Amino acid sequence: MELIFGLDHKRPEREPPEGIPVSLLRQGRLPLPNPSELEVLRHYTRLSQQNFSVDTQFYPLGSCTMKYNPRIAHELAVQRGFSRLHPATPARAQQGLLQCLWELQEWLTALTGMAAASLTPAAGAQGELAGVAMIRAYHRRLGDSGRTRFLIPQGAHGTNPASARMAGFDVSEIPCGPEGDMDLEALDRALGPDVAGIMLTNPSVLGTFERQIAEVARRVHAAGGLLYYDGANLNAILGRVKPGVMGFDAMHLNLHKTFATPHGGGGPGSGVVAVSAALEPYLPVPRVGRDSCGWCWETRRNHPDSIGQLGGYGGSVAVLLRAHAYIRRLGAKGLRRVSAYAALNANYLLKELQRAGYLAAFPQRRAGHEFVLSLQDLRETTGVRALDVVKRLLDFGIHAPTVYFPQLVPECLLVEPTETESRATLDRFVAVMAKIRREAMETPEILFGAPHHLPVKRLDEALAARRLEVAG
Amino acid sequence: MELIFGLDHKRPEREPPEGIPVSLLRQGRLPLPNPSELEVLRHYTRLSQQNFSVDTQFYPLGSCTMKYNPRIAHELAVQRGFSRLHPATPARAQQGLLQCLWELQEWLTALTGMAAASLTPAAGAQGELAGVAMIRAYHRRLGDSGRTRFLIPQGAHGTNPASARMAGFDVSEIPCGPEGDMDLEALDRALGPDVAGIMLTNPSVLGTFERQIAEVARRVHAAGGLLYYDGANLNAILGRVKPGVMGFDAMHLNLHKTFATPHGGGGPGSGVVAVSAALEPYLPVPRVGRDSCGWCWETRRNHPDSIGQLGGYGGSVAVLLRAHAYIRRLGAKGLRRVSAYAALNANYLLKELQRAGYLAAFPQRRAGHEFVLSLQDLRETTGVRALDVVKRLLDFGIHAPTVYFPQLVPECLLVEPTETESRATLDRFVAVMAKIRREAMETPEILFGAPHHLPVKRLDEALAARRLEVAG
Amino acid sequence: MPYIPHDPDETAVMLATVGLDSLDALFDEIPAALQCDVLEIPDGISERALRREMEHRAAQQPDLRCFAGGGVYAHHIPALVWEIAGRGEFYSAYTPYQPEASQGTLQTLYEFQSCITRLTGMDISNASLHDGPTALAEACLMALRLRQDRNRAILVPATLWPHWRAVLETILGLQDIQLVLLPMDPGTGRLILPEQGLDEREPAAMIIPQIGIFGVLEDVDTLSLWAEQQGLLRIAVCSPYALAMLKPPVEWGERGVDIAVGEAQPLGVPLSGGGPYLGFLACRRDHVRQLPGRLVAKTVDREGREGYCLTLQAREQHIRRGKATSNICTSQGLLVTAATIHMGALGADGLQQAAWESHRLAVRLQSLLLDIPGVQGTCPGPIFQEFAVRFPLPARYLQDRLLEAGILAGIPLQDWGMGEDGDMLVACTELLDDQDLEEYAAAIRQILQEGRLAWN
Amino acid sequence: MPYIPHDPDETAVMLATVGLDSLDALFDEIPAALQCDVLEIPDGISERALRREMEHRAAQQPDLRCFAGGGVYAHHIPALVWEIAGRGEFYSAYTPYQPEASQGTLQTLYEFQSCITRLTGMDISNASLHDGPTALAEACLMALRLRQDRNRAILVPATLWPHWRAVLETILGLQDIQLVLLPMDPGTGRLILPEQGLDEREPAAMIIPQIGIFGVLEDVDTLSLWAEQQGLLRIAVCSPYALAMLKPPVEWGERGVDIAVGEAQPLGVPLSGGGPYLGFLACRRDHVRQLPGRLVAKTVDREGREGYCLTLQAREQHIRRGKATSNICTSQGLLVTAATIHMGALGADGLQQAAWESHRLAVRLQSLLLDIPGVQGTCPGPIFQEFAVRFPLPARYLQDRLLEAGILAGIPLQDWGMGEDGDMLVACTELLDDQDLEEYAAAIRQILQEGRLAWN
Ligand SMILES: Cc1ncc(COP(=O)(O)O)c(C=O)c1O
Ligand SMILES: Cc1ncc(COP(=O)(O)O)c(C=O)c1O
Repeated sequence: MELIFGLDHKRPEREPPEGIPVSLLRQGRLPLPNPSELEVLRHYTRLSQQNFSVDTQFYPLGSCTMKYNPRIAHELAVQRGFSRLHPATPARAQQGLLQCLWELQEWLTALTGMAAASLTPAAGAQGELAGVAMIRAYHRRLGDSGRTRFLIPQGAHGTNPASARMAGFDVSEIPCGPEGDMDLEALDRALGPDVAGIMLTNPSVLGTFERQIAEVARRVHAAGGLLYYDGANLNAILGRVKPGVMGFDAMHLNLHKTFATPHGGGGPGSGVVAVSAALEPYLPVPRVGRDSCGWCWETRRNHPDSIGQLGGYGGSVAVLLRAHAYIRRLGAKGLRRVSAYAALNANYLLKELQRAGYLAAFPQRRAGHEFVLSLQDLRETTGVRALDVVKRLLDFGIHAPTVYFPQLVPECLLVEPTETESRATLDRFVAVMAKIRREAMETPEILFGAPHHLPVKRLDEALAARRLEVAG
Repeated sequence: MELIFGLDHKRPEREPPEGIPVSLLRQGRLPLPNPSELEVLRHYTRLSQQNFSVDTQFYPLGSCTMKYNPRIAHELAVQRGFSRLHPATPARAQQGLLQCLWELQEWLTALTGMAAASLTPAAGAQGELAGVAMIRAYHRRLGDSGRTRFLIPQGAHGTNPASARMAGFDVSEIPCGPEGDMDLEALDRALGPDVAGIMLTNPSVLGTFERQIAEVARRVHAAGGLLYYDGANLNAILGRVKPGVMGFDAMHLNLHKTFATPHGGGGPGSGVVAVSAALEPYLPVPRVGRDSCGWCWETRRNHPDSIGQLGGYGGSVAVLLRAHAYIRRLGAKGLRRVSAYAALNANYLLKELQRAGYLAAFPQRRAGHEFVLSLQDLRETTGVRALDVVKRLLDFGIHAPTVYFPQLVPECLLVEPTETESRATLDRFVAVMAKIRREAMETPEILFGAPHHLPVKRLDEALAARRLEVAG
Repeated sequence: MPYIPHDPDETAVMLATVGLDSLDALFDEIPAALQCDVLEIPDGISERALRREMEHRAAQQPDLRCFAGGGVYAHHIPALVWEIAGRGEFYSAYTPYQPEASQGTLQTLYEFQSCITRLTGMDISNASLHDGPTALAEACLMALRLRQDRNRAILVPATLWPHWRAVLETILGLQDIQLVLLPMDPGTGRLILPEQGLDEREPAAMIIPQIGIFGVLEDVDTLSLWAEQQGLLRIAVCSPYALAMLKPPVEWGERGVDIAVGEAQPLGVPLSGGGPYLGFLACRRDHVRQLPGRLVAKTVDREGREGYCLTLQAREQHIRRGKATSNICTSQGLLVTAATIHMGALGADGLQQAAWESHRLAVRLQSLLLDIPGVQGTCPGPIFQEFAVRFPLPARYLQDRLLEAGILAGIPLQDWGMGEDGDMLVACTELLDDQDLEEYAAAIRQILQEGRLAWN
Repeated sequence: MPYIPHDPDETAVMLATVGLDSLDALFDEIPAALQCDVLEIPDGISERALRREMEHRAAQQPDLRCFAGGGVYAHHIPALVWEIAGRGEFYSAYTPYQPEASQGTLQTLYEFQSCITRLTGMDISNASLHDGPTALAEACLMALRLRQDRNRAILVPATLWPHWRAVLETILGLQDIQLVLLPMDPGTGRLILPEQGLDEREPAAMIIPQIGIFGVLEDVDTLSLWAEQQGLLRIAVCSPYALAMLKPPVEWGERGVDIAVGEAQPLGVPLSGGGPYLGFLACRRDHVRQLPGRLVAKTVDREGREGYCLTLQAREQHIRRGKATSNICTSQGLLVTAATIHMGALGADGLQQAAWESHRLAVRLQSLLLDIPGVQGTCPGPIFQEFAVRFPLPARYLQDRLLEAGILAGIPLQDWGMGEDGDMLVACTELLDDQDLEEYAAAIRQILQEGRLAWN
């Protein structure tokens, strides 16, 4: 489609403002367009129609929890009484908001089995950064600045090593065994006085629950390290297993995966962090507290050992409000239903896809809320790659599962149906996948050429990087 | 697409309520579906994507004024303080609303050059009914119950005769001359002691201004009749010509055409009526008034001669609020700009389409806000009908102009671009129309088979009426 | 920002194409004497100033817990209803005269028609009329067209809402149609049937409200049977939430009714101070050619694919003109869309849950109020979600006083010129909770107490 | 209604397929000792009860006229911005990793990048970072990667907002990067450059805010030139509305800056009590491989049609993992969409109109306040939309008192641990009008009057 810049009507020029030296002013016209309101509305409405989205398509994108985010949470979070609030407003004029945030802080602390939480991180990755930073601060406070290494399981999400590096750590990977559990011997070999801690998700990025988690915790703790829980997969165990009980010392929650904030084409999110009592003093500020006058923002003045501020203000407030509304709506029982049906849908879908001929990466394991398939067999017999299969799925109005992640399974698909999809939708997905499998055998060209029915055909990503036309 | 009824999950049964005899209760299950929220959201979101709309397409639909309706008017009209108000709320708890409605009543009265207005009619047709009913009441009050006939110009909108009939009148049509003005001799022949009045739009449904309107008014008045103005075309003369000054005694305004309420796929609308001083006592109730305590709803108690109530309450309040916001936003100058650019776009487009080979029905006339083309020539040379041309337009993402109305021009298109379309959009329309004209000459099959690129191909409307499957 | 895109250069080029040199010249065919300015309208303001002004106006209406009904009710509207109905593709489309470009609206209307037939049990529903009262007026006109052998008269029950009756008087009055009143027993709030059947005037139809003006459920079977015996067409008046619990009109009497109408506002349409709302009208299949309003049918395209289009347009004014079944053109499209989504969003279960809860609350409030010394019931019959109660102080006064407690107490029957000074019509919906009821009762108790003190 | 569709029958069939007989059995691989309930979370409530509760909470924040800024501002947001950004297709899409199914989001992001390059004059912009302060932190890390020949140190001006500096301390502190403070002249509110150039520590870059903490416009050319002479990379900090009026960073000094960052919240993102907001980061073309965050590029499909996709993903964590240019993954997609629509909706002209009006109001309010006996200016320099003023009473006290007049008076500088007791940072936007300014000044006058009376 034409760019918005093509919609440009001339408007009269403006006199330069008085009192500002010319040398500080912009010269010439501001090179933004001047469309009419209808032109803008049409342009972006039409653009929106070119997207896949949960509201229009099944979106079994592993590791992303693309579920239905109740619209009521949105409606309530954007109420004027919240949305027009400047962060510098005195606490007494924002008690309603602060009460919500405080309750959320309490609820998330309870839900994770931790001692305290801070709402400030803007997304999962920032939560991870906060987490490893707290672990760093903890060790330093103990006078131990030799712990410069963080462990992560092989195939962990990219943010894990990136966050550890950003907090100044080196990273070592621990392999897993054939059933997806961690190789404990490798862990033992890796542990040592230079290890600050380990970052894990559970269920892991393989979709399987790390059954030895208590033992892992014991060994890491014994070696003086701490455990960080990457909460991206929390939907799988919501209301059933608390990371604190598993032995984790710090964690983040991706509210935009588990708690009713939509992904919005890539954010905004919220990566609330929760920690054990030992790490509590280091939580990022501001935090929501209570004093004699009601609820308030607590700053570094209240928490001198805090790792500090990660963003300008107290976090993704509008996202936090959605999470608050969602938890309030569901209650403890409703949250347990989320994980139950997330697991049911995943395990049912896995069984049906296996029946359709697809190979599970971990066939002997129960799926968590998601599971990994390997299309290595297809590739070998037909030359069709995982990417071809998922591009073909788009033609049937189904979004692609995550491909080539986790990286340790060749030609993999990571499939996460979520609890809000109906059996009928899953069955349709299976039927389409079966059809694509037949196509792969009989007419692989169809797959190589896919997608066929979208606004554009397969895009040349290499050319994009070569030409690097990134502004118009 | 599958119907919503296919999305049905079982829910537990409910105990019958106590205290109501079984004979009054529903037996068996309520045959509505039980979808999940996501299923509902997806279903109707996808359905919405199958529509053309002003927000997505150019919609040059004559007589309908499919212009951009500023979203701010919507946002403000649906505010909680308005939307949750029960109509039985005492006046003192709805002063903000009543003030808006009162101002609107005043502004519309001023804009139309009338003496008073009532906001109650739900749409243009109901406004017409109110109008002719008031004229009926007026004559009866004068003791004259012999006036049983209403005049309308040939080709008038269908609601005009239907409303007159619904108010108990017979209808006679007056032909127009070759330039679109009324045939005054025919008018004289039709006038007589049995004529209650005449209903006119101006510009007429031909898109041309009735230049003899003052003379028409003189003659009708001289014959004891009154003049009713159908306000559907008000956009053409907004802020420039007042129907009251033209000599009209009563009129309606289609707020959903001229004043920022969208058509919503066929309503809701508002057909506010405005009248001269002589008809004021007969206005439908309730009306908005002022008393010592502020603004209030006035009923038949205040207006004993009123024709009565046309609907349950005071009118399409949410629509009225949009109109209020729109007028307040534009002001008198802005309203004049509306008619200026509506006329500019129409006249420009007419010229360009003529250049592309299309024949104007009234080439010697200035277009109002819309104009009539006749495709009779195309039909004769190629067999292509107006319907084929507009179906083909759909393929290019342009909505069909009104076809076969006004009925007195053979194979006609009634084209109304409105003021909110840019020159670029008009030029694109002309280019597409030129292309279609070439197709009509060279490959008429393409037109007979159109549309080709929509969710469905041309639908069999005859079959629909024969089978009459109207519920599922 | 601007609503009109043209800049001065574009305007100049376009004017040149037209062969003119000013915008005003576009109006050169209009006699100068007819042209003028509108000086009475204030200058325009910016969008931001407008927002501020209108937010201020909106804030003047206090947030009230709503116990008022009378045909329109404050039911819960799920967030997604207007989220979707407000989408540009629904919001800014025209009546679907071009079906290929309007399948979204058409299928939605078809689903609405289907929902209404499922709620009422009738064969066919149109795609909305302006509101409940006009739907009833249209139903009466329809009945008269169907029974041209009968007198131009309709039996109108005294238990019909007075504002509905007022609309009948206006619309039917224009054609000098007679409204024959069926009386009500003030002790029961129900209709009294004439002992001997009808007199010689032989009306065409009888209106049968499922719920009477005092909230009492009518004995619809008896009424329908009687009307059948008199050879009258039966026009049912129903409310959608009540239909989730009560017997559908297709089952009334021996043969069911001929036409069922009602106000569909409770289905997802905000109260908005009185409108816009939407009426529904459903009928037997053999009456369809006299149906007013739009009708959508399923059909196929030239490749056999299913699709939807408007049908039987020959009934409508744009084809049949003066002989149309109604003058209606623009009806309530977007509200139909909202109502359809609303029914989908609630589902059968949600609709019934809301109906059951509204009923429970109304019964409970009735008993809470009747426990207050000096408060009396009016009629003993079973109710759905609304009931009349007689207070020892004027209902208008109480309504006014309860505003201070953030409560809209109901509709004083005297507002309709009915009942006694103290009579109030009180409704409950699932938006209320038990605490609201208790606060209502407590407020009344308190005011009556004060009153007693003042009088002693 | 329910969010989870399954009914009991469906659940049973699906469990049977999996070979289990209860939902809990799905968790049988998880050691029992690890499983528990969450008893601390209250029972769920209905959507309608939730709405009521949350509306009550929202209503506790009074509606205030906002004179607070400090980097985030209450500008007017046209109604259509969130109307469109809130559409399901934008709202519920994921990061556009599958470009063919995400052209809507991708083109919008591309347009955002284009708008930012047009506002700043820089070559390349990413598609958002979490907020302004983190964008600045990322810019510093980027500069250090670009200048590995230099010390791991950054020159940080004392005129930078303290909360921005706090974020630098947290994030850069983790890698033991040194923040070298450039002092401010408290009399002018502007930076003081070291007379002799830099000492031996040789930082990699210098941060140059276009507007200082007291609202005073910096002499960006002088600062940039000096930094060029020192061989420092230049990181500009800009605000989008200011850029509509002021010189874009590409023109600062002789060679323009290397990186420009800022907080884009004013572009259509509600204040929402502190977030979510969005940072922007733009740079020179030759620095692109060190750019953090997502980047969209134009490309073609296999038929040569234009389209958009994410590009240079090898910079990002999901490919480069520990060696990525940043750990950022989820960024601010929907806010980018809103900001892009916002810029479109206002257009160049609307943006400038708002900037001009904000400036006019700020200058006027400054002079209204300085006319009040006892009120002093802090710095004399030219301002854009914000200025600091010194009241003879504590700013916190005045802020509190002005709440009663429905005014959020500004930010007491002591909240940031800066300035004196009476210092307040006051901002204006086009949402305010002259009457608001007069009421602000009148309220201050009144309180000071009272104060004087009380002290006499
Ligand atoms: C397993 C895992 N960890 C961490 C993250 C990073 O979270 P965010 O995108 O919120 O920064 C993701 C996001 O996809 C994830 O899937
Ligand atoms: C000329 C004319 N008159 C009357 C009407 C009827 O108005 P409404 O649809 O609001 O009832 C219309 C509607 O299209 C019209 O175009």
